[in-house]
Amino acid sequence: MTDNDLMQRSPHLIRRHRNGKIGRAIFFLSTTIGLVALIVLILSIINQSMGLVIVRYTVEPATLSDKPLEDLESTELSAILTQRLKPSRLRTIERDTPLATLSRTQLYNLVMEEIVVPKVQKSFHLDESLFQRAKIEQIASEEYPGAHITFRSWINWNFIVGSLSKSPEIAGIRTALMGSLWIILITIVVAFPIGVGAAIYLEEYASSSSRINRIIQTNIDNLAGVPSIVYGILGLAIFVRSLGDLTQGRTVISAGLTMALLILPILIINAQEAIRAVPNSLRQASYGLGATQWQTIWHHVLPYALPGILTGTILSISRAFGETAPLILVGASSFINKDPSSLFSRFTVLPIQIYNWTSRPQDTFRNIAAAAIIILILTLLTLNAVAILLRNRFSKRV
Amino acid sequence: MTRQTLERQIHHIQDEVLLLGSMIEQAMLKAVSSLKCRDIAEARRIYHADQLINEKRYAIENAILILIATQQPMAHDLRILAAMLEVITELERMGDYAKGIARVTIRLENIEIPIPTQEFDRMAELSVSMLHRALSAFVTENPNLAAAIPAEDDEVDELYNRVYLNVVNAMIANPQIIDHANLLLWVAHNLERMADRVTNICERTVFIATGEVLEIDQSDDETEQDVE
Amino acid sequence: MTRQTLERQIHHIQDEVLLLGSMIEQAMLKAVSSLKCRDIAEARRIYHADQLINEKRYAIENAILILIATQQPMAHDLRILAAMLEVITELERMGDYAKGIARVTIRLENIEIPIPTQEFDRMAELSVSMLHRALSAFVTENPNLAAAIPAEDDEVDELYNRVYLNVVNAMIANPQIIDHANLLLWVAHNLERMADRVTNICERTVFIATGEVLEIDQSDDETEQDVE
Amino acid sequence: MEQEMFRPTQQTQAISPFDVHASSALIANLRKRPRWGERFIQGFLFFCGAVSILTTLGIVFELGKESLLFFQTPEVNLIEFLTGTKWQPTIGEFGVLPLVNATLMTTLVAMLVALPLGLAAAIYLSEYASPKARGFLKPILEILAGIPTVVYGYFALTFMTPLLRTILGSETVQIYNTFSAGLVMGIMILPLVCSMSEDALNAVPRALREAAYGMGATKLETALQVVVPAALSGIIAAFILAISRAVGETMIVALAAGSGPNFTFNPFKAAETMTGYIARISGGDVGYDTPDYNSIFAIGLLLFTITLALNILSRKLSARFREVYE
Amino acid sequence: MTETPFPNNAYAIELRNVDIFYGNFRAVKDINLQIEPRKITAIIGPSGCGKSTVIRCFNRMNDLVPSAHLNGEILFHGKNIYDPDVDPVQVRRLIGMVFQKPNPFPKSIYENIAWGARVNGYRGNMDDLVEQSLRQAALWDEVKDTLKKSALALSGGQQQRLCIARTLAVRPEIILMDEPCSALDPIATLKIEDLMRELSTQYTIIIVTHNMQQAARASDFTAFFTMDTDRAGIMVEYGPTSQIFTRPKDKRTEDYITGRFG
Amino acid sequence: MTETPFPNNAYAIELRNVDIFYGNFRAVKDINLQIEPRKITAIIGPSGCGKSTVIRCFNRMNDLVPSAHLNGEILFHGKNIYDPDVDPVQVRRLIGMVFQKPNPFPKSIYENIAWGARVNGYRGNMDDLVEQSLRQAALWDEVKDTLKKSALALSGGQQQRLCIARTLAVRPEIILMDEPCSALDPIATLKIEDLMRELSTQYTIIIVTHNMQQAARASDFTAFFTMDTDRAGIMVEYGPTSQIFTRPKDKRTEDYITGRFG
Ligand SMILES: Nc1ncnc2c1ncn2[C@@H]1O[C@H](COP(=O)(O)OP(=O)(O)OP(=O)(O)O)[C@@H](O)[C@H]1O
Ligand SMILES: Nc1ncnc2c1ncn2[C@@H]1O[C@H](COP(=O)(O)OP(=O)(O)OP(=O)(O)O)[C@@H](O)[C@H]1O
Ligand SMILES: [Mg+2]
Ligand SMILES: [Mg+2]
Ligand SMILES: O=P([O-])([O-])[O-]
Repeated sequence: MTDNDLMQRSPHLIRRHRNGKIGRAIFFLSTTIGLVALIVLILSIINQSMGLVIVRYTVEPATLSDKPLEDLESTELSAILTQRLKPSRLRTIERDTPLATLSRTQLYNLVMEEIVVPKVQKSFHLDESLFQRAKIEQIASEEYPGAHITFRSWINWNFIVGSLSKSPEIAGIRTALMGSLWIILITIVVAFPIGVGAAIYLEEYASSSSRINRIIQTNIDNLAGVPSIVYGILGLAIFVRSLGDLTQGRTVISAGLTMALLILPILIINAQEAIRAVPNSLRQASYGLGATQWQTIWHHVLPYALPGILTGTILSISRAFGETAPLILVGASSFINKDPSSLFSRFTVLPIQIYNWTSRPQDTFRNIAAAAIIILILTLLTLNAVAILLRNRFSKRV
Repeated sequence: MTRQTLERQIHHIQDEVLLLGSMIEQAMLKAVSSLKCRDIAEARRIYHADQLINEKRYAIENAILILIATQQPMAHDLRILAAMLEVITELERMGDYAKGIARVTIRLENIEIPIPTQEFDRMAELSVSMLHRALSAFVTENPNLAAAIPAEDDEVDELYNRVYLNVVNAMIANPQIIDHANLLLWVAHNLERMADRVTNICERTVFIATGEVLEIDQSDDETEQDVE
Repeated sequence: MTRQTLERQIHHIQDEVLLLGSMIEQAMLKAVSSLKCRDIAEARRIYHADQLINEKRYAIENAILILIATQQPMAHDLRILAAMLEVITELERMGDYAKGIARVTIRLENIEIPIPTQEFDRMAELSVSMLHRALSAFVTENPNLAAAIPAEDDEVDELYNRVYLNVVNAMIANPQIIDHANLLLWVAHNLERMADRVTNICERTVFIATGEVLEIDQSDDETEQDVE
Repeated sequence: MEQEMFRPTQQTQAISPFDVHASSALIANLRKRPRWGERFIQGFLFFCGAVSILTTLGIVFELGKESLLFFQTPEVNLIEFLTGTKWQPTIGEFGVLPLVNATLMTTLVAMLVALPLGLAAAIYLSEYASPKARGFLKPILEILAGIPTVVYGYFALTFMTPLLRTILGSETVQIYNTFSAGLVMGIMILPLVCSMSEDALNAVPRALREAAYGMGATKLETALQVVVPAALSGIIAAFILAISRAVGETMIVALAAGSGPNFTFNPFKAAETMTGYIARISGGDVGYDTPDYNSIFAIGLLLFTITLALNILSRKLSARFREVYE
Repeated sequence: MTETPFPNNAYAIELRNVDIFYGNFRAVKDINLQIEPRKITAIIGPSGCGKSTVIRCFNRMNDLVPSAHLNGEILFHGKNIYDPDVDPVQVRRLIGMVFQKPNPFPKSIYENIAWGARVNGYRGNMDDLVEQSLRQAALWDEVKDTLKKSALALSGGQQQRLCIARTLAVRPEIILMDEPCSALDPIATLKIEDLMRELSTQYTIIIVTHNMQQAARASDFTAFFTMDTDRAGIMVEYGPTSQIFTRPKDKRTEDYITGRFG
Repeated sequence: MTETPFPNNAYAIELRNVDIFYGNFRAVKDINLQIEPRKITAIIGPSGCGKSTVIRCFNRMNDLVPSAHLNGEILFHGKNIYDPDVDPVQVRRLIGMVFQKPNPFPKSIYENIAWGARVNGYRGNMDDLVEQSLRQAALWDEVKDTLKKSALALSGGQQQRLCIARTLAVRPEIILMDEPCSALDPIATLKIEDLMRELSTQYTIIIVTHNMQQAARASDFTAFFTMDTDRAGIMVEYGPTSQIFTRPKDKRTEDYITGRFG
């Protein structure tokens, strides 16, 4: 061996280093593809959630008042309503909620819904709106003479607080959000104690030699992999039909219980993992000092595992929040306009709305589907962010 | 400070070594005085007490081995223990010298013979004093003190030579006492050897402190006149 | 089998001990023969060669300490090493005896005196043979062989007594030679002591094998007549 | 001296009167006392565990019961069900193969996307990416994994399909087609494969990599020849789980693959999968106890069986994988 | 020395014909062992010979392994602690345990010590108890100003002494230690050994160790275990440490002690 | 003894004024160390004094820690291995490493050994190489009939010898070992030490160990490291093992060796 051997790379070594570079490029590319997919997905959704629309009004707003409608006072708006609405329709509205009690925004919405009634003739994606404005104007003038071109963000406050509607222009997702909220609440209340309890049982009490415990464990593991639609079938068969007398069929409670069953295995497994991550030495220390089993669990195991359990719970909840298929089976109605108000209300949820709107052929429904997706994803991101924060705190402590 | 156990045990053994040393000092002083007074009973006691000295020596040796086996002493600790092994061997041998003197006393029972008491006393005194200081230098690990002691051996040698000459002259003058007078030579020899042994202990003390075996120039055998 | 290093090093030290032993055997045989032939030059060589023996002894001792410090020997291994520490001390002392005899030869240069060659030869032969066998018993860890050797000491004691009587008688007959004849008593004494030392080695051999210090009944000092 | 006499055994039994007293108090102290609170808690926790058993029993019982009803319908028999290539309940044709076939096609396409890309990305993340890059990329992939499937369905229908039609021509690619559904499903499953494989790769001890580097291996050699084989069973488990996910996936196919069973091997044509069929039938207004309605239970049972088998297989593999390094 | 809970000549704890099984596998067989009160007894032996198994039976810690069970008797104050009417929770209070890796609770130093005493119904002045336990464990001076800080911030050796202090706070009679120093560096190890020596004036200490030298250094008695042909652990020799390490009686002990094997 | 790649009086490897940093933290400072060829050199010292840091620099293993960098020179055959034109892959082939925990690849015994040789472009008879390496590592007799079995089925000690055999198969000149026995029982440890002694006739061995006794038993030279006031590791003393353990020159060495500290 000479000094040179250290520096001079043999052809063999040069080839090895080159292969290394190629491999690295391939792996990097694959990762990039994943990233690109995510970006494209987000962009394509944003792309469809806003853009130019060609609108035509049943009654031109300009004919209602000199000023733009947005600037009118409540009194002026009520005046327009009382003037222009059919008396029968006015009576119906007055019966529900007297005009006098309504805020300015609500009055404005009423005017828009009942009198102006904008009809979106055609909507365009954001990219088209930005780069092909001329073509759009040409289409508008050729195909929809007299219609207006305006920029519309399908995602707006009215969309969030508005109730469902058959027309995409004025449809909102409040009912769906309320439905989701109800179901999630029921799911947590049912699944969290049972899930954590089962996890404690399996990790702390169950001896792995006992048959029943082994069965429970494998069973939970397998349940976690059962497709969600099968849970839907189960919920349909049990909560909707067999227990129909108690649950009154396709109601919030049926859906909540179904969801609870769905996330239970995930919740248990996450909680088990969190409990398993508690060092055994901690338990031994506690027992070694003459503590009982429950003292050990309550004072040492649970506090230590809690952040992990909460993280797991939040992740399961976010799973439940986005779940669609089982609720189709349990019978989320695609159209109701009454917010759920009790365990036995009929309901819809956000993903179901997205599903329904997407399945419609009209572009405008796809636009509001995109808007709903953005709301959904933002909610989930928030939930996940909380989970990540928790996990970070957790991992710092250890 | 860690290693308390090891330190405690080393101290304990050092104490035992000092104890052994004082047993020997006692034995030697008493042996010489019993010879002087022709106290046969005392001589017998000393003769038998040597057994105790031997036992103590083996007990200490055993304790040192146990300490080496169980405490894994290193470096300085190990040097102390190894030195102690050597020191107790020397001490035991000194015990034998005391026993030898006691035996002479016993064998000289009823035998008229002039004993050079003055020199014997002085020799015993000197070597015991050397031993005493050597052992304190040893346990306090004072190499300077230890290095100063061997020089005193010269006086012991001097005394020995004086006894030797006297006894040989007495023998020449009166050949009948040769057999018994020879015993007195033994006594002187033993006392002189004891001082020699002390110098070994001093050497060891230097060894503990420095880790080097420094052979102090010494006369290694009984006759002091240089051969070369 | 693990601990090859330790075993190799123990064997190495054992070899060194045997080597030291044979140096001493040589020194002793040559010392006696040079006394017989009045070969002063040879005696001088032996006298100075003692320094080599001392050095070898210290080298071995150092090696043993290093082995104890570095290899953490336990139980049997430790007993062997501890025993070797003792054995080399004994051997060094035997070396001193050979040196002592050589010194006598040197001091008897040009001095006419009848030397009891026959007994000396026999004593040297006997003790050297005892030493030789004791050392092989030691390194082969044969307690039976070792236990048999001390009995032979009796013959050496017997010879010593004979020499003693002869020399004392000669001294009585001719008091002028007392000073020099005494030197011959030293020689006999040294030879007899050597045999005693060998019995110590045998004791140690038994210790290694059994872990117990068995004091073989032995005469601990120079004069063989029992005092009690 | 530290030497002590070792006490002979015989002396043990001697206990003085004083100590008999002392130890009897102590023994009383040692005596068991009932802890009812603990008992009750344990009982409740056991119940919690048992809920999962009830769930499974519920699934098996309900699916079995209703399937039985389905198979009792005169038009239906098991052999035909499993071998028939036509599914037209209106004319009494109940052959499940078109549905199965569509499921397999979407799955196949999805796997062709997800497995290689997922594994390669996993290798990149665990072996190449700097801790910083990894800390940034991994959460992004987790976001991808957390997006609800209905969103992917939307994406397939409103983006992927139009894109395919632009590239391949709208004659070849129908508005609803299994290819687009499969492709998007692949993207959806990619993070799962990536994340699970990355976990498996990460579980390979650092020591193993160091061993390889220490022998003069390059990074690629270490990654492909040491780390991946060591994590293989974990990776395979991820793959199988991915397949199971694809088979059970509903919303993407319900939105993008088409409604209406169609026995075709052309991925650009519409075809309905098992899950899609279930979703469509149950979402519609088919009355209870019609053969149509009951058929969703039979298909559900089939789906359940397939995914269960896959899951068990995957779990077996990853259990084996866990044993290797502890 | 404090009050003497043991009559002279009585053992602190005694194993009679103990076999320990994991399922059908007999991990340890036919152990007879008498532990001297207020002495340090070390258990040594090759890996897997059942040392941990045995020491964990002294306070029924093996109850936590579902498959484990035991034949024979373990006498503590003349009572077999494996009798069905004995409460393992009580046993563990009287026979404390310190583990291989320091395992303080993720709480403050103070709480680490107070907790055990509190669950065991201690009603006295907690501050005093904490101080006293920490002093006994030779840790007080190092932590007296940081009692409120997390125990996890301590060094390994300090953590282990904290674990000992925590055990002392529930006033056990016997302290079991399963390789208490195997996670510590040599200096921390020697500190713990010194501490054990201190504690042995008041407590009976049983220590399992992989480290022969540690057993040699730190114990008064040593039990050597090894594996029989059927892989069951057996006790080969038991005696004063000084004898075991210089003159073992059994060839197997000698071979193990000197680093040779079988 | 085989051919001599070193001229007489040359060092196997030499550190000159080496400082090692993790980010801004100087973990080790101003090390000058000459390793004797075909001898066993042990590095000992308290935890955290930088032993692992130093040994991992001998074959640029610390390159894998992004924050690590080094000042000074490490000369190997007169060439500074940290020169920019040196290929770390090449360095690691010539300077092999054995780690704290046995880390065989989860492949067959045969493949474990063959793999390294193969990636390094070995073209000879692989069976011979495997056999030879296993023989050198004193493992052949134990595994010759089970070469196709998984290496993970071996015991800890056997695994560690396999790792050594695997390193030997790529024909290094120097073998680095970072606490190679800390996961092994005493007997397996002694076996590895015997093996190291065998190998030292052909290879230069550098071993980091926490276990002072091991350094004493198994090495020819010992370097004692400790931490300076600024927490940087420094080398206090370096010399023949027999001297370090009987007559250390530095008080700090003496204190460490005898189990007392500062
Ligand atoms: N929980 C368990 N279930 C089944 N077998 C076990 C269990 N714990 C230990 N064993 C077995 O019992 C035997 C003794 O194990 P134990 O842990 O007591 O040995 P040890 O002497 O403490 O070993 P080490 O020195 O490695 O700690 C081993 O064969 C081990 O495999
Ligand atoms: N990757 C790293 N990044 C930052 N600092 C490190 C890293 N590795 C080690 N250190 C620091 O460098 C110093 C030396 O560490 P090193 O692991 O070399 O010590 P060591 O002597 O091997 O200790 P031990 O005996 O515990 O293995 C320590 O202060 C450690 O905290
Ligand atoms: Mg004697
Ligand atoms: Mg290290
Ligand atoms: O005891 P010695 O014969 O050597 O004086």
